[in-house]
Amino acid sequence: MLAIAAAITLAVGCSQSEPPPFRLNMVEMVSQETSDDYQQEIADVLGALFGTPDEPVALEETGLDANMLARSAGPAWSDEKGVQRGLYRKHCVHCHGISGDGRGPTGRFLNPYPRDYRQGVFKFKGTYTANRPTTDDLHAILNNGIPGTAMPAFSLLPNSSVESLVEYVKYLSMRGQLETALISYVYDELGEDDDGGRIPLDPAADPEQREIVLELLAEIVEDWEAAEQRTIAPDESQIPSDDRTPEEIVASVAKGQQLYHGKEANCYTCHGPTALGDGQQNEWDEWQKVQQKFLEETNRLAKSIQERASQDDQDESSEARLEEDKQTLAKRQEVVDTFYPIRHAIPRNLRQAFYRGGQRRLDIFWRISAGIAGTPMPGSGPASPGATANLSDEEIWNLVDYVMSLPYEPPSRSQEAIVPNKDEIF
Amino acid sequence: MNRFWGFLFFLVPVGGVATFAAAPYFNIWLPRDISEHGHAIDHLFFFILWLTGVVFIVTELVLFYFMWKYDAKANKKPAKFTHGSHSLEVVWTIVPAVTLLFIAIYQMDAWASAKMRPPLIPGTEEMISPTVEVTGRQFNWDFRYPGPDNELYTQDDIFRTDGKLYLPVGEKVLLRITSADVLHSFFLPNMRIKQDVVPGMEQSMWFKAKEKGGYDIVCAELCGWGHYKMKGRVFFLSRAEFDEKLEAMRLEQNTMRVAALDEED
Amino acid sequence: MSTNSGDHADHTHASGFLRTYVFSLDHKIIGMQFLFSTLIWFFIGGMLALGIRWQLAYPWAPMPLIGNLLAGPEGGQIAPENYTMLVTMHATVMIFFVIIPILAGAFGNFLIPLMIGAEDMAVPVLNMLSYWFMWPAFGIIGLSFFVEGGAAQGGWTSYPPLSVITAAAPGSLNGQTLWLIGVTFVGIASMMGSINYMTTIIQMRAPGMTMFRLPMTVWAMFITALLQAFALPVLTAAGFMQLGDRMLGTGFFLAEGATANNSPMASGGGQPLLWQHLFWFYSHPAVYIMILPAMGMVSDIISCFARKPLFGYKPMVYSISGIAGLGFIVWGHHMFVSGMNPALGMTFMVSTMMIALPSAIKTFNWMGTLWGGQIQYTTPMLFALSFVSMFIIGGLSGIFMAATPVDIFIHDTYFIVAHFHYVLFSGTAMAVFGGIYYWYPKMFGRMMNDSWGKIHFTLTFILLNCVFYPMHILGMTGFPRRLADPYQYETFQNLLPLNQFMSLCALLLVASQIIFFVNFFGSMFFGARSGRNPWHSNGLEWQAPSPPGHGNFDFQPVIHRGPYEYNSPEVEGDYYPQTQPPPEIKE
Amino acid sequence: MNLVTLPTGCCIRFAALGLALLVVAGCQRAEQLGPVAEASSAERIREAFGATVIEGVEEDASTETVVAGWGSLRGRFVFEGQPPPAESISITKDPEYCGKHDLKEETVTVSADGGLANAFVFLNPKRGETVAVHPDYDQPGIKPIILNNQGCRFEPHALVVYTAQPLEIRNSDPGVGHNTNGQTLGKNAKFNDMVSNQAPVTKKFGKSESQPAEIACSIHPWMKAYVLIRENPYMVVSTADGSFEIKNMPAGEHEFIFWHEAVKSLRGISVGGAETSNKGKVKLTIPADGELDLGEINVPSAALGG
Repeated sequence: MLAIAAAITLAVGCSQSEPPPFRLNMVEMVSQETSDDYQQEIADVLGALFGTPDEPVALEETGLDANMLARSAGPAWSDEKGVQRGLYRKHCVHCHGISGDGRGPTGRFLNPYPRDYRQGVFKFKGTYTANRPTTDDLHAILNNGIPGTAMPAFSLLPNSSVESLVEYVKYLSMRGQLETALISYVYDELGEDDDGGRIPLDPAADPEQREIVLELLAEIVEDWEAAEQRTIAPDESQIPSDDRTPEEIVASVAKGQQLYHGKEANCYTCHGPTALGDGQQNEWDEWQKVQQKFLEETNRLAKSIQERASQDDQDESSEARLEEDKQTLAKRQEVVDTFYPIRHAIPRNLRQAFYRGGQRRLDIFWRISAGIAGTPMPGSGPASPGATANLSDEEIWNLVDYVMSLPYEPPSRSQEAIVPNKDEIF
Repeated sequence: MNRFWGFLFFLVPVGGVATFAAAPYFNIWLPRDISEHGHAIDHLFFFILWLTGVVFIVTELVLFYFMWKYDAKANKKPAKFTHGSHSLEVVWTIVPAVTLLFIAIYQMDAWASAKMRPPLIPGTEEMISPTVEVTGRQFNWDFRYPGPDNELYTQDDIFRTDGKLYLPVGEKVLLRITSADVLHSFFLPNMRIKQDVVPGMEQSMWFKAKEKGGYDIVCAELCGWGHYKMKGRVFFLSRAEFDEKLEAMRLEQNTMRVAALDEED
Repeated sequence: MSTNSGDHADHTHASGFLRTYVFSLDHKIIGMQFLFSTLIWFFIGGMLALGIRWQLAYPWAPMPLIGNLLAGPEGGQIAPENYTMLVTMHATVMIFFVIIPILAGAFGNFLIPLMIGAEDMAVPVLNMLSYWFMWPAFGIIGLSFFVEGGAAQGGWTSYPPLSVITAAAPGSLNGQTLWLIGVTFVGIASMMGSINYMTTIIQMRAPGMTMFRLPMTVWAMFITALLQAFALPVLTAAGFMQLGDRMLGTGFFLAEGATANNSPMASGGGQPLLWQHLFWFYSHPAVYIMILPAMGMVSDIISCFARKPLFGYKPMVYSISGIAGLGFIVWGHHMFVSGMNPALGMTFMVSTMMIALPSAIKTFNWMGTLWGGQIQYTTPMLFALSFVSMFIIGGLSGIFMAATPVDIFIHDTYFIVAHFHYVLFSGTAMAVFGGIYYWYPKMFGRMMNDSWGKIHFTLTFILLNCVFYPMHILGMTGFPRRLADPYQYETFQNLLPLNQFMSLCALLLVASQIIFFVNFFGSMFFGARSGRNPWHSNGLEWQAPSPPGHGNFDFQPVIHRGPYEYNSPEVEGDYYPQTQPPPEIKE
Repeated sequence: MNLVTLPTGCCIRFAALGLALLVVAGCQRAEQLGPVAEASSAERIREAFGATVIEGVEEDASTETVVAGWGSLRGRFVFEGQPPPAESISITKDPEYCGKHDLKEETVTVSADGGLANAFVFLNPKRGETVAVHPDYDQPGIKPIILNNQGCRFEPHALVVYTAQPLEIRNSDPGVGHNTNGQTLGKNAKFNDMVSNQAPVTKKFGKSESQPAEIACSIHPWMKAYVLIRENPYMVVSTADGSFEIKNMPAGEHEFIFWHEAVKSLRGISVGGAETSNKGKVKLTIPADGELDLGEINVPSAALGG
């Protein structure tokens, strides 16, 4: 009878699990003091423009392919008219999370953490720092995985599936970007009107808001479309020829070594004189930096609240403000509690034979030329077409030669890597 | 109810045999063997399968017969009062002992050739140089080809992380296998070959494929949450195609022009 | 019954409720405490198994039952790390919290003194501790589900480096530490038990109870105790070494520079295979710890209900001892493809083939016992017979694994899963059911309902074969174990329907155990009262009152013969209790 | 009989407990911050969007406003209370060079007579509304704003960039590598460039940032600068003595934002009689051909989170 009772309770209690919703970007929301009403309204607008994890919407403004999204979205293994759906929830969701915020159940235990798509910033791409990745860039990541991380290769999936997933990643990025844009739009231009009333974010009612929202969206989409033309093409004239004599190569490597330790390229400051990645290590990448700043501000607020509370000479205005701040603090604390341990960005150990962003010489060139978006790694090439460059293509190719020779010069085989953020890994 | 139990137990040999008889028709059977040594293993498998199968059927039938015959409800003969038979004990100790010993010895050659006789350079005592180094990591199989100089751990090595392994068909290949983090197990069902990879241990495995085509690479040792993600595929190509592929991969790794990307896949 | 306990309660004074029933020194109470605890864990373990079957039948579909505990926040899918947790904890719970304690703890405790005519265990306090040392283990393992990262996920074998490098798997973060501590407690508990059993069996036999008049159950318990006493220290030591590697930065099981998930590199200097050797040096004997007592109990039941002496009593004893001896030199057959020197593989193959022999002998002897008997199909008998029938399958499938070249292919596939489930569930668990039905009257003075018992048996017998038998052919396809989503591989995609069928049967199998639970608890209150000896069995325990009071016997038992003299020509009537004096002595 | 009651009882209790555990754990919903889109309202909004057609991003040219005249805005920030002591920074990189210039924490910089430096004041026109720009600002060949890596700090610490002006990033620390990391930019293109002594990097921006963005140097993590990029020139950073002046603004009522890096928007400080909103906003009227002098603007330490 015991077991029967149990079975019934369980069955009734939890058999119906409603489809998972998109999570909001609470860090942005709270740091931009978005009120609960606005949060709800933003959620609704996003719901209108992008739908839900189960029924994604592909507005033609976004230029996303509805069928591809349909294939990626939805519950895993769900099948609609003979078409496999739910690819994302079958292959990706455990780490990258339902909203693409890198907060899937497994994500917290990975080092590095899974990518948060919502800023539209991706590290390994062939375009300039400020640009989005091209479809091919994302495709390449899915095909080759990211060695040195928990990201496996998906090259064995049918090409169509990989394409659908790429499309879905873009979809999640755009959604996240629009969310951020809406938040700052609300902060900058809505809020109380002159006589203290609240201006709701309701595009349905207000054609002007519709206009604006579509503009924000259009800017985001434009970036993504522009990226396809922003791939960095090395200068033909300076590309080393394929049939170089060993002497030439050695010379180039030597040049690269000089640059590596020199003040122009400055590689050694972070990757260390030994190239084991043991140089500058107390910076954060942008994803962690946002949280780090949020954390610091929260602590500062807490501190000042303490101090002010301790003072007894309080006029009612400062009293009121203290109360206000206390509520803000409570909100911020809630968000802080959801953080994973914040980790420093660790420069790559260059003496391992594999490279996270791809094994091709071109990949290394891109990393050095454009830097790695979202990380402390600066670009040494032009920051945009025709802009001034810190290093010439030729110099960058020398660096490429040097970097690719590093794993094979002693003491590389004993890949004695220093991991400084010991205390940060769990 | 009478003698129902005997018949219930009769279902065991019937069902057991039926399952194995039916399985091939649902294509639930040993995967197609494309390796040179595989048939030896399959042969041994089926040898044991038949042997144990016979023992299984006989014993289960005997059990059924006894249960049916000596059912107290039906069998009015008083029970025999016996403490056993020495000669019988001797028989059913010696016979299985000999059989088992025979099986053991019968296996040894196949085992030795699979695990103890690496392909050697003719006339020497040293192994042939490895065709590829396989590295298991959480959660992917990474492959490293020696490149033109046919020597691993030099700068012209070709490093692939896309989980696709290319090997020449019809010749003995030597794989150096290792792990970057935890235990994995490099398992090629169609090659009848499996070897755990242990971090810090240099291990090799070798085989010869008889047929071209693509086959699964499976990880057969629990390696963490993503164990199931460690899917790879091995493609056996003719020597010519293989060299071509190697060259293509080398060129891709040396890509320096964006234009070159468009030709790729 | 506490009335007649007065004159015998010389070493266990029935003083107060707590003293009598909770911190009791009475081996029967302790035995039943073991029984109840293990039955609860049996239920939990079954739930975990259902979780596994769910994922295998409907990969990534929202998990309805155990739900978000195992399923991530993303729509109730079982997160992959939680699948490995399910696999690990199902095995851990079933092995360390169910099978080992229910055999040695529950039946060993309850039966040994009764069967050898002792008033209690040699060291009752130690006996009580052996139970209460299980509780820290219960608590810790239960807790480990709720720590950050969840319970252990390294498989019940918890191979390093996965289990040692804390960053390697979520479960290695905290769960693994708790797992090791928990298992250590289990080890201490069974160590206490085994010492007690050996002492008791050697020292406290009733007059006339020579070693070769002991029932097979007692022999099995004796050998089991020996195995535990010799094997456990190794596991405990290994466990502490792994704890050291995890917490103190030692490097027994880590190669130099070992790292995973970009964790700091280990100073290393150790060898992951060392753990496997140490672990299996315990765990292979442990496999016999998990089956020998069952064999013993089955021998008793079969002989009783075939109304016929056990065929080849001494060969049985010798073969058990043989298993005990050989059991220590076959551990390597778990490591054929582990990277261990292949030459070792050969020797281990031979010794492994040889250890199949004693099991064969026992099977044949059980057959011989049935031959020409008067078989009564009571529920315990049916379970005992099914043990024989299923053990044949489990034993034979073992030969495949023992053959090294074949093992290359089927190692770590579902073939091995089929094998040990046939030995442990279809084997041991069925014997345990049989044992419960058989000795229940002795435990509670009431009979369990026989027709419900038979329904329970029929369902279990059919369903378990539907669940476990197909695993053999799954194994033949190379279907690997512990894979959260095997259907990623095209090769295995056609196995989905079969797996769904198996999962369905697994669900029904678990459900049909409800009948047993109801019958078990219901009969305590509503079962027909049983006399001292409802089965007309010879065993000494059946001469004691049911349930026996403190000190067990209300007379001083004197033993005249072995326990299997059924249908002896010396007496009319088909049984001949061990205590009944021979006729000539009577006049 | 009672031999069995207890074990039975406790057994049932254990089982119940175990089940309760499962049920509780099983049914717990994953807790989640923030609201979830409501299907109905989402649907409503989507239909509304279906009705509109998008006109791309180009600003619809708004009607040219006739300027009633030009006025200016001046004032001085005064820090009220005990200014925090300027803590010196621990040099983790290039100590041999950076160590020489004993570097101080610059978040709250107060002059001897209490002037608060590095506070931003800028005009915040409504979306779409274009502000008339006084000819003085748009002379051809307008010279670039300099952001200099000097003595392991950014010089200046806070600056304003009118989109008509290029921003030139220099590195005048001989033999010290600096990179300039502008990845917190919102509307404009993020950048992160190596800056060597020889080759200054020049940036041109097109859009208004809604508030000053932080510029960092990854190599020397203590290095911070705050740059405000706007499409109109009416913005200023208070000087070392806390004073500021914006010249040649179109007369009339405008919305201004008061901002300081310590707390972002300066809320609840009284400016020319009015009080800044919690977004640091206040409306001020610029007199034609005159100036609006806000006098001393008191910034209590509390307003700077002190």
